[in-house]
Amino acid sequence: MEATLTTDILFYLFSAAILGCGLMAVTVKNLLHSAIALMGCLFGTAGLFLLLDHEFVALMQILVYIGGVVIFIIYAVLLTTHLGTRYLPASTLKYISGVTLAAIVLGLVLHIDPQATHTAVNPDRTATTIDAIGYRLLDGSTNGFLIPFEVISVLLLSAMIGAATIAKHQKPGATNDEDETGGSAS
Amino acid sequence: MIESSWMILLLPFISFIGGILFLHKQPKLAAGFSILCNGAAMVMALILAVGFLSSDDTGYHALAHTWSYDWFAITDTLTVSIGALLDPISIMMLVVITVISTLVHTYSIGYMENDASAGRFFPLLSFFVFSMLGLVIAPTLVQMFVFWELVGVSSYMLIGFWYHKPSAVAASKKAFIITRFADAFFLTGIILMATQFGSIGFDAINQGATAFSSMNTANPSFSLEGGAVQVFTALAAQEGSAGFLGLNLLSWATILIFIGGWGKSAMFPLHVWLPDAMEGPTPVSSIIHSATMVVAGIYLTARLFPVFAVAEYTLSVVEFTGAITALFAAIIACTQRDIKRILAFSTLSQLGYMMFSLGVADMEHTAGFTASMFHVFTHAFFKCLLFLSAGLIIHSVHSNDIALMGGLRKKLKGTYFVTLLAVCAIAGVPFLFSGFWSKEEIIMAAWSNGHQCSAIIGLLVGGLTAFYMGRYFFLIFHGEYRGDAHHLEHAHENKFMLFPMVLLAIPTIIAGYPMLTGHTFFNTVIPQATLPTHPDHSASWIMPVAIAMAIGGLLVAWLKYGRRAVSFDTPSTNIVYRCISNKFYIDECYIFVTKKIIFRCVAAPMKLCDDYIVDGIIHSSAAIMRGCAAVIRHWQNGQTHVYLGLMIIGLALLAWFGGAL
Amino acid sequence: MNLTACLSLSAILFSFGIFGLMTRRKIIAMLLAIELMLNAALINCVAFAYYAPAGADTDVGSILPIFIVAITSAEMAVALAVIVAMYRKRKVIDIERLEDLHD
Amino acid sequence: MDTSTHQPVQQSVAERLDPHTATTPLGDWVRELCDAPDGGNLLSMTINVIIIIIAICAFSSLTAMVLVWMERKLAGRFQRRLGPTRTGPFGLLQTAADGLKLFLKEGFRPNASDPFTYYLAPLLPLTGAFMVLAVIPFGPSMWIADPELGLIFISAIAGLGVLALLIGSWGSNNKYSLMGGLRAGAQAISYEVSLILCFLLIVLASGETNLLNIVEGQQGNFWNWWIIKLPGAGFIAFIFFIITSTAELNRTPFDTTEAESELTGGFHTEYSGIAFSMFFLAEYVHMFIAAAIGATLFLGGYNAPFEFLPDGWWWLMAKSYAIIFLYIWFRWTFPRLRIDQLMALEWKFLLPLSLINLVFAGILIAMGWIL
Repeated sequence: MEATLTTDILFYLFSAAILGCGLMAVTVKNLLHSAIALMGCLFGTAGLFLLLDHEFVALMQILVYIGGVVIFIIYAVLLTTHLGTRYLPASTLKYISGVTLAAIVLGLVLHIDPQATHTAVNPDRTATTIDAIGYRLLDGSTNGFLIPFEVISVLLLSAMIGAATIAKHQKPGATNDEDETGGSAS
Repeated sequence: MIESSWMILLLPFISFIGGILFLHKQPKLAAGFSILCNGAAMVMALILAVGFLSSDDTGYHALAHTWSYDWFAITDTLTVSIGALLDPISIMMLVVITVISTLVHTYSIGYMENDASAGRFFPLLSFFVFSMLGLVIAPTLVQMFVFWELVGVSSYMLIGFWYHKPSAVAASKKAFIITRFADAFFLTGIILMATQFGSIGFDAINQGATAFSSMNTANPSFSLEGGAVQVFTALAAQEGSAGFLGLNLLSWATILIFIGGWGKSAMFPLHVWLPDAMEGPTPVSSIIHSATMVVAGIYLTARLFPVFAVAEYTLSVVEFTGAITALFAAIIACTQRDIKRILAFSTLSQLGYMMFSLGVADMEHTAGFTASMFHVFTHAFFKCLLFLSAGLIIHSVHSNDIALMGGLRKKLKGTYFVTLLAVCAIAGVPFLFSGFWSKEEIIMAAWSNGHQCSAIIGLLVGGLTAFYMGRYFFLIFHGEYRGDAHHLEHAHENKFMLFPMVLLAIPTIIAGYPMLTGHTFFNTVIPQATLPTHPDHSASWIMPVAIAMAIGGLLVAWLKYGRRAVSFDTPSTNIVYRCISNKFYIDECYIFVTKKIIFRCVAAPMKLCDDYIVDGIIHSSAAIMRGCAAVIRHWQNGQTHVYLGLMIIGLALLAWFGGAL
Repeated sequence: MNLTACLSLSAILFSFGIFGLMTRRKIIAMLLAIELMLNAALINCVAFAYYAPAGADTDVGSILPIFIVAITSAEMAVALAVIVAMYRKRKVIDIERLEDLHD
Repeated sequence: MDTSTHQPVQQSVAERLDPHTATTPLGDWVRELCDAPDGGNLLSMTINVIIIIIAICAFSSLTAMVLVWMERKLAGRFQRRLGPTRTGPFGLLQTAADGLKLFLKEGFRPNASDPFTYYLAPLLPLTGAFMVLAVIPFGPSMWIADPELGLIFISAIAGLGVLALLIGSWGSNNKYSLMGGLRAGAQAISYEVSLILCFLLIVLASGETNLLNIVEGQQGNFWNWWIIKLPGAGFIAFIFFIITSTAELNRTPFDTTEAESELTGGFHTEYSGIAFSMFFLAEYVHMFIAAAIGATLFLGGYNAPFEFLPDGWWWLMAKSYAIIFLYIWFRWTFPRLRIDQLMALEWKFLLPLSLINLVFAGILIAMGWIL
């Protein structure tokens, strides 16, 4: 996409959304609110990806991150908290150390970032099509990503099975633990 | 068949693995499985032997077949390989081991009937068979050493099979330590052999040595190749060199190797472990400590015979050791009361026979070598039979002490009969029994090769053997029963135990006949060596004397123990008798040397050094580490936050020192 | 809009993530902060692909995020399952009160 | 492998539909106004956006009204009664009256609820609905956006619908709401898998993710529609699509989310007035969207059943309403499933069969066995 006034405005809008929501996500006390803020942040990122001509990644972001991960998080929030939950504030020491560390990282990265060359958009660039992605993923040669793709598939399957096993509600007869009442809906 | 000879090795190993992993809870299945595997191995070994017999080749080298597979290389020329060397003596040993192992496994069903840990017994027994077979077919010194040690381990495990008995544990440790002590010399000898003569393969060593000896004596008409050339060259270089302490390196190497066999075959004074090893189950004693494992030392000497023969003094050491042991053990055996110890000492004595028989041979007169192997063959069967019958007797009267037996011939008729055969065989009763022929050969060989002293010792020991075996036999089976009558009532012969004994009685008798008839079996299987040899007929007086000694020994035994009731109530006060019955106090000497001298004067200062210097260094370094850790440990407190913080600080430091900032 | 702006954006987002990880006590909130950091990484990935010089393999800019997203979702699924299981057992999702887990 | 009989639609929509020739009066007017032929101009974009927003709002409201009326009428017919008759001819104005009533009602929020989530939740479903409506091709030149990855876009946005239920149910601070929300979450996440597998089958068959291209690929007579063109597999996928979309819509027999008899209304128990009407509206818009997607993917979209008939948005409407009729029919004839039965249906029946069907379709396509 050509860098025009429109894209600049959109970029700053999205940036503001990302950073604002991001900040909310880490500062708001209520867990569900921060999850919603995270969702906003991810939506902003998806918009940014669209601006950067990565349609597929943007949709991936919405489909998996928002539609999957954030919903997982919200689900976990729903299962583990309720409106009356008291949120203990972090200690001042933690706040100070958090700010310091964040500043260190920011300083480090911002110090290194300007050293990136090739900051101009290649005039011949073409957006990556979904076909190209598909072919690259299924390409078994050294240029392709077949093995990582397969490994990821196995990883996802095993993670799914593992998650289901861990979260499975143990049958009352099969457990010697104390009585469990939470999370009846899974 | 040659190429599949590894199957013979594999079958007992399968039996071991399968038994130990899957069947240790089902003793009956384990027994069946073991017998199946060992029986199959026996069949294969017999097929192999028949194939050998029917082949047209004759003579020692023509029959040696080797296949091997490279394991690892030490230098460019010195490669350690594993494989099989099949020649007459290894085939003979294969047959002996597999036949005896199958029969002993069968016997053990009866013997271990009421033992809760029988499921562990059969796999371990199969493991021993595996190790022994591997030892026998080893084509190199290294493979032989590996299996040598495995044999030692399995012997250790089986002696200590009833590990809840302190005496069994002590005996197994004793056997293990003494044989390891000897094996240290063996390993040194192997290393010396490998470095000095550039070869560890029996083929190469023996060919080189044979060529060398024939060069010295007769026409050197050997064409050598490979490692044998190296050995030959090295031997030639050693010729006449002063060496170390008056012995050249070849003698050192061979004597060191021989010490390995010395320990394993329990030659005096390293014999002390063998009588104690009788703490193990009797089938173990019969297969390991009489028929097979203890002849490993003999086998090793026979294996390397050409090079031993070339080496100065080595065969003299062999002969001397063997003769002393034969006499020494026979004297002790006359006074023992433990049924298994008598047999153990008789084993020692017979091993001494085999050893000195090897010692009296040389490359020109190999009759002693042949006789020794012949005795290995015959002895295996009748000694195994004796042990099995002893096991049955112990099983029946619940005692090891012959003082508590007597008159058992009425109760244990089958045992009585087969034991009689075996006693006749070992005592050298003429013409009918195998032991007579092989012993005859040994004495004949010694005399005819000019070793008159050994021959006379052999004759003397023959008489002693007849005497103590007669004593053994009469005290057990004749006279009146002296033990607890309660046990006698329940005494019976288990058919699983009797059956292998009956089978063993057959070779006890016929194993010696082929020699008499000049059958090709012995011409082929017992190596006739490289040069033709005949016993010196001038020594024809030996046979009548030997017969007289045997009959006389038995007669004396009959007069003293068989004819009238014997009383064991009052211990003898005769100082010589006490000295002998206490085995010349050799064990006590050992204990004195180790406990009083080595422990106090060497080990105690070493312990002080260990405690204060070595441990001190370790402890102080640990203390320093602990001090450092006390500081750092708080950083690893399981808090994600702390980890993250440390990670970022580390990253920043890395960037700082890496010059990114 | 240029590369530096994108990278700065992602850097700031990343530092937010670190801040969140440091100050939050609830495990879920910490996971959330990790999500932010991963998101910053994705932005970097895509931005570099967009501003890549001629001849660069820009497909990777689309493929790498796929892998990141997939691994993240797998990780999240397991992590949240663990959290739910833990909550059932101990009724606590506060990391400071779960310190005894390392014993 | 013979692929010659099946080629993905090579000719792109942009070639067939030149934006300069295929125009609408409205678009012409806007372009004239802004004096810019493309959408790059900020003013033109703004006007476009405003027009689109108005159009979508109007369309959704109208659709919802029609559907509510239709549902009530059909429900009456299924139950052998008349349904609304009083307000307007055939009761047509009944929905409008109901809507008015809802708008005028007092907005009521429980005291212990969380205002942020409570008020955010009703806004989300309609947002999603509008976003999806934007990419549905109503006619050859009648669409708002035509993204290359339209189908993925739809699946991505469709997955978000459940967010509103989860947030709203938690924000209401009511146990029935929370139970409803959790059930809705589990149900939506589960059935989305099969739904996307149905989509994937169409992607596999047509080689396209662009909705317009998918529709164009089904031109010609009705046997070119994927439901028939892919023998067997297409029809099975369509049935699966109907089932899973019913579940995604939380309609009976999959309405465990609301389940009046168990949860007194599920996630929207605590909602009233305009907030409730937003949920209500979104539900019916979603129903239309689901039907429209089904029609687009399986029934040829705006294509006429026979070549000699003119294509146009009316065909899409007709097909969509046919599917909507199916949804309503299901609602008033099937009993509700229990939540465990519902989960079992998805994980033990639909998902494996969808996968098998996908493989089956793949074989059909690879062998060229399509009509």
